[in-house]
Amino acid sequence: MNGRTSLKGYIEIDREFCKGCKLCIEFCPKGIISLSNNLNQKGYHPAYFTEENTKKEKRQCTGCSICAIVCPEVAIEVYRG
Amino acid sequence: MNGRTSLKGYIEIDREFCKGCKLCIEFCPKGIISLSNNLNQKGYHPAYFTEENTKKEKRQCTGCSICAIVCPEVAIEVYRG
Amino acid sequence: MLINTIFSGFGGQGVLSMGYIFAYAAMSDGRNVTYLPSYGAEVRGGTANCTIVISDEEIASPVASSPEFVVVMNNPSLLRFQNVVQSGGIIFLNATMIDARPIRGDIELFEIPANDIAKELGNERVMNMVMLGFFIKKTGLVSREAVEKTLEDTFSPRGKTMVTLNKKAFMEGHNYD
Amino acid sequence: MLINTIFSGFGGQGVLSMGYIFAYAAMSDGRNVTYLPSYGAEVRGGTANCTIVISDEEIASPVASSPEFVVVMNNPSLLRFQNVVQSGGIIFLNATMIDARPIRGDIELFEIPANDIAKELGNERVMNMVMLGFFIKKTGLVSREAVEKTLEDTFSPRGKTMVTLNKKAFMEGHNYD
Amino acid sequence: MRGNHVVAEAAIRAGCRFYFGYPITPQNETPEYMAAALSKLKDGVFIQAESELAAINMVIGGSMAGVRVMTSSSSPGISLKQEGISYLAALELPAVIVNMCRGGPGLGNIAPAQSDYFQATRGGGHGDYRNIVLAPSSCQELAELTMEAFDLADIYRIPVIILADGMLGQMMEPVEFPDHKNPKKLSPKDWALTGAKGRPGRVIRSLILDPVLEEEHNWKLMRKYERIQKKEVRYETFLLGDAKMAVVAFGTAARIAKGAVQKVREQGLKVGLLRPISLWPFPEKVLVELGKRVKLFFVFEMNMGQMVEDVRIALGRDGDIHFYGRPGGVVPTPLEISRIISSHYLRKRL
Amino acid sequence: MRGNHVVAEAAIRAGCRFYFGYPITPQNETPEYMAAALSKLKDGVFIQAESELAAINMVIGGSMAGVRVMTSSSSPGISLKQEGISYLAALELPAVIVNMCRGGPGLGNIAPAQSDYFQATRGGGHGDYRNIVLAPSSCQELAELTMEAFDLADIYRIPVIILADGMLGQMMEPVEFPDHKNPKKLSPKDWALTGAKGRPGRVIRSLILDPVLEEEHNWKLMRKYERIQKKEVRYETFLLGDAKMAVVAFGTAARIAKGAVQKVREQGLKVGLLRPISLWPFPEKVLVELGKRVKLFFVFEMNMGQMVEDVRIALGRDGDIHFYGRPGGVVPTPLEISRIISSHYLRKRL
Amino acid sequence: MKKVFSRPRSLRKVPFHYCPGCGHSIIHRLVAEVIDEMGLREITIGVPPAGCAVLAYFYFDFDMGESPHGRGTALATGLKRALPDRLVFTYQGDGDIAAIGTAETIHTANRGENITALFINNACYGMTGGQMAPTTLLGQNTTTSPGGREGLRDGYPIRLSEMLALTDGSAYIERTAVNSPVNIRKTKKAIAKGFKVQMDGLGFSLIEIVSPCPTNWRMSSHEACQWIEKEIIQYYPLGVIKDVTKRGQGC
Amino acid sequence: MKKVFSRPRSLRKVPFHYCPGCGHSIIHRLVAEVIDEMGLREITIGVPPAGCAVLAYFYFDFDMGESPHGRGTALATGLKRALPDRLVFTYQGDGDIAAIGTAETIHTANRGENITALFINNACYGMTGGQMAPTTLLGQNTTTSPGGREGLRDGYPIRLSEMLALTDGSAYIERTAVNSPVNIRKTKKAIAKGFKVQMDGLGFSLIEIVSPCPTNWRMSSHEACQWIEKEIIQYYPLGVIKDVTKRGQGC
Ligand SMILES: Cc1ncc(C[n+]2csc(CCOP(=O)(O)OP(=O)(O)O)c2C)c(N)n1
Ligand SMILES: Cc1ncc(C[n+]2csc(CCOP(=O)(O)OP(=O)(O)O)c2C)c(N)n1
Ligand code: SF4
Ligand code: SF4
Ligand code: SF4
Ligand code: SF4
Ligand code: SF4
Ligand code: SF4
Ligand SMILES: [Mg+2]
Ligand SMILES: [Mg+2]
Repeated sequence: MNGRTSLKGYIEIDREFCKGCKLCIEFCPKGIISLSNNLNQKGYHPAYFTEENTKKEKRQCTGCSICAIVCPEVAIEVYRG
Repeated sequence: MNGRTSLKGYIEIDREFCKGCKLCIEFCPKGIISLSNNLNQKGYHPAYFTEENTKKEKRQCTGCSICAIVCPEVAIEVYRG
Repeated sequence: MLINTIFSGFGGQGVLSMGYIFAYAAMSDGRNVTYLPSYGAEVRGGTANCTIVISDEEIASPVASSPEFVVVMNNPSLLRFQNVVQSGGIIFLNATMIDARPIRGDIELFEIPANDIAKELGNERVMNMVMLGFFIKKTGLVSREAVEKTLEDTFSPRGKTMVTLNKKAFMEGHNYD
Repeated sequence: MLINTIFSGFGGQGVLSMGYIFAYAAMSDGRNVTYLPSYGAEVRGGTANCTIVISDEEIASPVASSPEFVVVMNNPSLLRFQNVVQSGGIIFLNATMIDARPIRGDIELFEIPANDIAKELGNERVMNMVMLGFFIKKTGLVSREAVEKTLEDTFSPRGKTMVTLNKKAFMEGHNYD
Repeated sequence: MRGNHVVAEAAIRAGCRFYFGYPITPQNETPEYMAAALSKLKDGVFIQAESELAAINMVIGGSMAGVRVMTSSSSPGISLKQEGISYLAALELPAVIVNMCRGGPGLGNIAPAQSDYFQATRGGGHGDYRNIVLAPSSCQELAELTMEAFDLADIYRIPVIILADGMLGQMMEPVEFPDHKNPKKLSPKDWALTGAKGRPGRVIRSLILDPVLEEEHNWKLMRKYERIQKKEVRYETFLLGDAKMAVVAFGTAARIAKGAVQKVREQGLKVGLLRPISLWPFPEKVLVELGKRVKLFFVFEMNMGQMVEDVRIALGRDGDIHFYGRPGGVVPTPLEISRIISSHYLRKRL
Repeated sequence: MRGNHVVAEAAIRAGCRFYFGYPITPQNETPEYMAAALSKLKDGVFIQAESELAAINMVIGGSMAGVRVMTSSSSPGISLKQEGISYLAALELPAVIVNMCRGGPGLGNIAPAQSDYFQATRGGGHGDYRNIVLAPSSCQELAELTMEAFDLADIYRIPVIILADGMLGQMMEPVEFPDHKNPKKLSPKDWALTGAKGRPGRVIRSLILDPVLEEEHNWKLMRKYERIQKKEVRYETFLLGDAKMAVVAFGTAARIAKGAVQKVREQGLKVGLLRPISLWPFPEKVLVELGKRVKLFFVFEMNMGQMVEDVRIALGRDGDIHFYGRPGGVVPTPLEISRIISSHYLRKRL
Repeated sequence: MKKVFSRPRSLRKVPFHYCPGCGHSIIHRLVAEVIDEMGLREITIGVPPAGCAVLAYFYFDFDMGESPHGRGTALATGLKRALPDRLVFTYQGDGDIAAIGTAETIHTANRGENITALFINNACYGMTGGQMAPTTLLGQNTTTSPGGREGLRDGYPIRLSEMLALTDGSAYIERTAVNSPVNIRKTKKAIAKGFKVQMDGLGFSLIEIVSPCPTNWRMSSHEACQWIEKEIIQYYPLGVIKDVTKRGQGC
Repeated sequence: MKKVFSRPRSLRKVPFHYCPGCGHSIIHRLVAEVIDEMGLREITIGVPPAGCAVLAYFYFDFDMGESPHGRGTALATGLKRALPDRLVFTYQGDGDIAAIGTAETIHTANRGENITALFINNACYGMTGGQMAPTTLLGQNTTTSPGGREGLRDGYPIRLSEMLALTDGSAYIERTAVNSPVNIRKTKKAIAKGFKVQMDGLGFSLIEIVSPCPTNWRMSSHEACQWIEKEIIQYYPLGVIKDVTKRGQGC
């Protein structure tokens, strides 16, 4: 991931599909996903994409899809471009 | 069997237990068991011990028990002495 | 007319095929027939038997209460079936294998040394066909031709010599007196 | 006197243990009690509920036709159970998780932000005990002491802090107004 | 042709190309015939499964795929298939299951018996369900009913059990196979799993977690069962016209009973025979009608009394019902049965 | 205590130290309790078998060795045990089998149901045999009947089935365990396999090749069954004294029915309840007696109509019998049942 | 920007009933992806088990036929023999395939039935509440192995895949896991390979997938993934166990 | 002269019902001899199968309890757990132990149940009339593998003993035959070793014994013995497959 220029990407998390398992958070190499304080309709604290806040720290999303690969709920869509 | 002096032995075949499978006949190293021409009560031709007839040919029973070991009907008793 | 016959003997004596060929021949003679073998585990080493019912009408039960004819190939069969033959019925007895004789006075007895005759033909196994020939001749239940045709159908898959041997055995029994 | 109560919510909200502790406390108060949980596969991710019947006489059926009290911890539970409460009955509602309110006019409503209170205690999970405290206070069905005793028995295998935390949550609910 | 061969040949003529089974006496000739015959057909599949359990589940799979499929066994093996049969019923899958019943319980013996009547008609598996149960009493009927079984199974999407016994399986009689034409009622199997080509995925399942929906499924099955009860009752009557006493028996027992009825008729006794051919649906109405004319009933079974319960339900407590049972593989002769019939008849002074 | 735990605790108190089972909802708390409790006892053995089939055969083995042994399961798992149960019956081996019945057929669901009545009382396995079938309707009774089941099993050398359902298994009620004393009737198990010390080898077998002997074995079982039918009938009556209408129900349904009867009594209707506790032997005579006084019967089951057949057999065709069934795991409330009862009652103008 | 990751066509857009962090959901997605990528949706028939994945037919948008507990491979045998040109796969838990279904699994492999079995090893009975499974590790606590599994009391963790490799009918057997992005990718490749082996008519294929059950292991999702790495994989090493398409492989 | 060979005490003096030349009878005698020589008659409980040997209880003079077809090892598990100090053995045909009973056999071995299984491999279903068994050789003609067994149609000859060796609970597994005096002697030794392993509490032991079935093979007794040597043993090599009492052995 380090050797080459990271492409810019972003992800969308379906708040209602997410069950707050935190796997995306644990595995995202950029550490840019967090758990929400609010509950969704099913009673889980869903994950959300925090890139807006972390851009300055050079922790940009690369669109590597790791979060989506580990997400059990298929709650994440990844965009790269 | 050849290297040492063979002990003298004999066998008794239970005519009514025998089913005429001929295994004793096939496996007896001395070739001294034969099939009877008569039927037993179960309708089989039983095997019988022929040593009396074959003594002269030096095909004496050694009491090796091979016939008894292969006999499926436990129809053979072996004596050695 | 409804005729019950039981064939019985050791598992190895071919009593089931004896009955089968008889039944089959009767069928090709255009009769109603049921063939009911004893079967399964008890066969192994034990005795086997089969019941054949022949009739010109529909056959109610394939089980024979009191058969007209009983064919016995060995001692145990004689013991078991001599008392069920119906009064006036006939027992066919394999004299080579059976020393005893039935004690009832109200039945007829026909005997034949089936094993011996078969041995003379070179194969003790065909004793069943010897007995069948004898049985057919004495009872006249089916035509000789029907049996011979059946023997051909049954044994031709196993080769020409088998057909000839079995036919010969059948005729030996047929001609025995 | 026969009182039916249903506790209901998400699988993870501890509604079964809420009901269990209530039932157990009632037993130690010397009452006849039946506790009937919903169970099994539907629990996984779905909603759970349990029915508690309390009576001074023998209890005929553990199934509540029309409960006097219903405790709802989430939206789906409110939808499912608001119509079964008996006329004049009471709904206890977890205000943190439920936006809607019952539409019937013939029942009473008590609400408490159970999650919020639990979060303040440092562990959202004890929202069930908050609700239980609230429920016991309002209904007076069993004594506070009996519940506290039960909490001690139930949680002491899991350590002192668990006992304290759950008792505290219970008292928070009890004192809420 | 031997009964067990008749079953196999009839199945093939009815278009069955898939046989899954496990050996057990006294029905081994059926799988053996199938093994030989199906291996010669291009589209034929015979599998000797590793067990009866595997066999019945292969049947489920084959049936899901929409093909005609069968299995056969005898009592202990049929017990092992009970879970699978309950699934077939729940999943509404057509299948033909042959039970050449033998003496039991336990390992018992291989002699002919009728002691699996309850298991077949009441559902030995779990849950409320029924199978169509057909009980032939001759090789000819074995042929006809086997062929019909496949049609009934498909029409109603239901498992059909051929309940016979070792005697029928082993005995030989001349048989004429009727031509088999698919009945018109047969609709295409648009429920089968064949791949979701051009349509959404299709599901065959019996798990219905919501009790309300599961209950609806049960009632749906029940409505089907009621339809079958109305339309598919089969039975034979013999000399019942002027009868003062009726014998009720099925399968092999009925055959023996027929011989016995003939015998007592010769003695001038007015006795007839009712032979249920479909054990489920049971010919209850026929019995009710008969009960209005005939007061003395004699039920003969080769078991300790199973079908007699259905006769009791049909006739009520006041029907004068006598039962004679011979369990364990004993096959009485027509003569024995005729003696018992006439003694009942005479004692009643009919 | 939860019903499933009650069963386990009661078994241990009755001296059972051997449990063989396989998980299935809604009875998992029984094996789980057993696993924990038996691993603490020096002579306790708990095995989670690889399947229900293995479990029931371990039960056969344990029972042959002369120890008290049990298994538990729910509907589909019980179907898989049918072969083994037929063997237990044939081999005359004592064992206790618990069925926490669920909605079926097929996979169905895990909600409480009573649709395994036929399977339990008619023998879902092959051959002519019966099990003692006990149907508790409260946790207290679950405790008592489980303990009694072990005694009955030993006294009669017969498998005893506890037929309950998911509701009883899951619900919690206060329970007092009675002291368990071995009944005096218990004779030593001189038939068990323990090694042929100082005696010839002993054989436990059900293979009886000779039909005549197998028939004798069947009749021997039958005589035992008749003894049980005479001595071991159990039932409860509730407000039947002056009743003009009788409700018949067992297990959980009876409990609901009791609530319903109380409700209609409040309305002044003279309705009582008969609750069969032993489903086999069925309290047939009690019903016959009752039929002389009461003309209107209402049978309520959580299935599509199974016990009602036994009621029909007992009362005959002319008994005015109404059936109400709720299959698939639906548990109606006492209120619903009371409405149906009163509508029948009023329509009849009792 | 281009969407580079989204829900596969064969997976319906409904939320799973599985617990948070459950491996079943991940495996479901992989199966759907493979089927879509290989263009097999219209000829696929899946056989779900009794087990947590019993509701798999709600998620997959292709034909599915329910199996009694443990009998998936027998049922699939019936299906495949009737429709030899379809893709038939079973989806089975470890209790399903390696306890109650042992005989069916072994004999289906031994017959070389041309189907693919997905064997989800989560070291417990998930659906029924966390009882011991044949794959439960020694010392692992479950509700029916109190104090931890003991070999002589409760049996040892079974090596079903290795046993199946001994049958002459099995063509391809691999063990993978879904506890990390890398392993998830390998699992997907293995599933694709299994399906390919089947479409090529080579015989029985099976992929054993070690999968987290955070609920019954009483761990967080991430701890469960780590526990797989540290414990399960030590006893059940990942990799190809048999592959008849490669020389020298297999036994 | 001294009697050097006679009927063992534990074998009743009744004629066997087996066919002439059947291996079951030989194995029966060996079992009785071993039990007598080890002095175990009074603590032995045998479990006969459904199969030709179903009547074994008529021949052995010690306690015997009948098993439903294939469930011998499960039944023996119940017996042994209840009576841990008895010698418990099962006697099972190849159909019994390796087809219908596969699951029970494997899991009993896997639990390390301290019993001994005697597995009589006669390459067919003897009792039911010669159908294909899991051990039937490829090309072998039986009534249900017409034209000879074909692997992909009928399954391959199964290697149950080798599979069982993969379980951690199995202690001793050997394959022998009774087709010659030498092999018969070895079989006896193997049975004795199996019983010893059990009495020493080491776990599950199994002896697979290749045994002639002249009837269903349609051969003379002697031809059957030769066919074992020439055909069966080639596919199923004789020898110790696992022995935990020896270092380096087993897998
Ligand atoms: C015959 C039968 N026995 C038992 C059950 C109950 N049951 C359902 S799933 C299951 C096992 C689940 O474990 P596993 O196969 O490992 O799947 P998981 O849930 O862990 O994915 C059991 C025992 C059943 N449905 N049918
Ligand atoms: C549940 C069940 N299925 C089938 C049978 C019929 N049956 C009895 S023995 C046997 C197999 C015999 O073969 P094997 O185990 O190899 O023993 P052998 O006779 O060859 O020694 C079968 C299928 C049965 N008794 N029970
Ligand atoms: S795509 Fe990669 S970098 Fe972007 S959020 Fe997901 S894991 Fe993190
Ligand atoms: S991995 Fe998926 S389910 Fe888990 S927290 Fe992230 S988005 Fe939510
Ligand atoms: S003891 Fe030896 S030599 Fe004597 S007859 Fe027997 S086999 Fe032959
Ligand atoms: S081996 Fe035994 S049975 Fe065979 S022929 Fe010789 S004595 Fe007779
Ligand atoms: S119990 Fe385990 S396997 Fe089942 S859904 Fe939950 S995490 Fe997944
Ligand atoms: S059929 Fe085979 S195994 Fe059975 S007794 Fe005869 S020779 Fe022995
Ligand atoms: Mg699992
Ligand atoms: Mg064999």
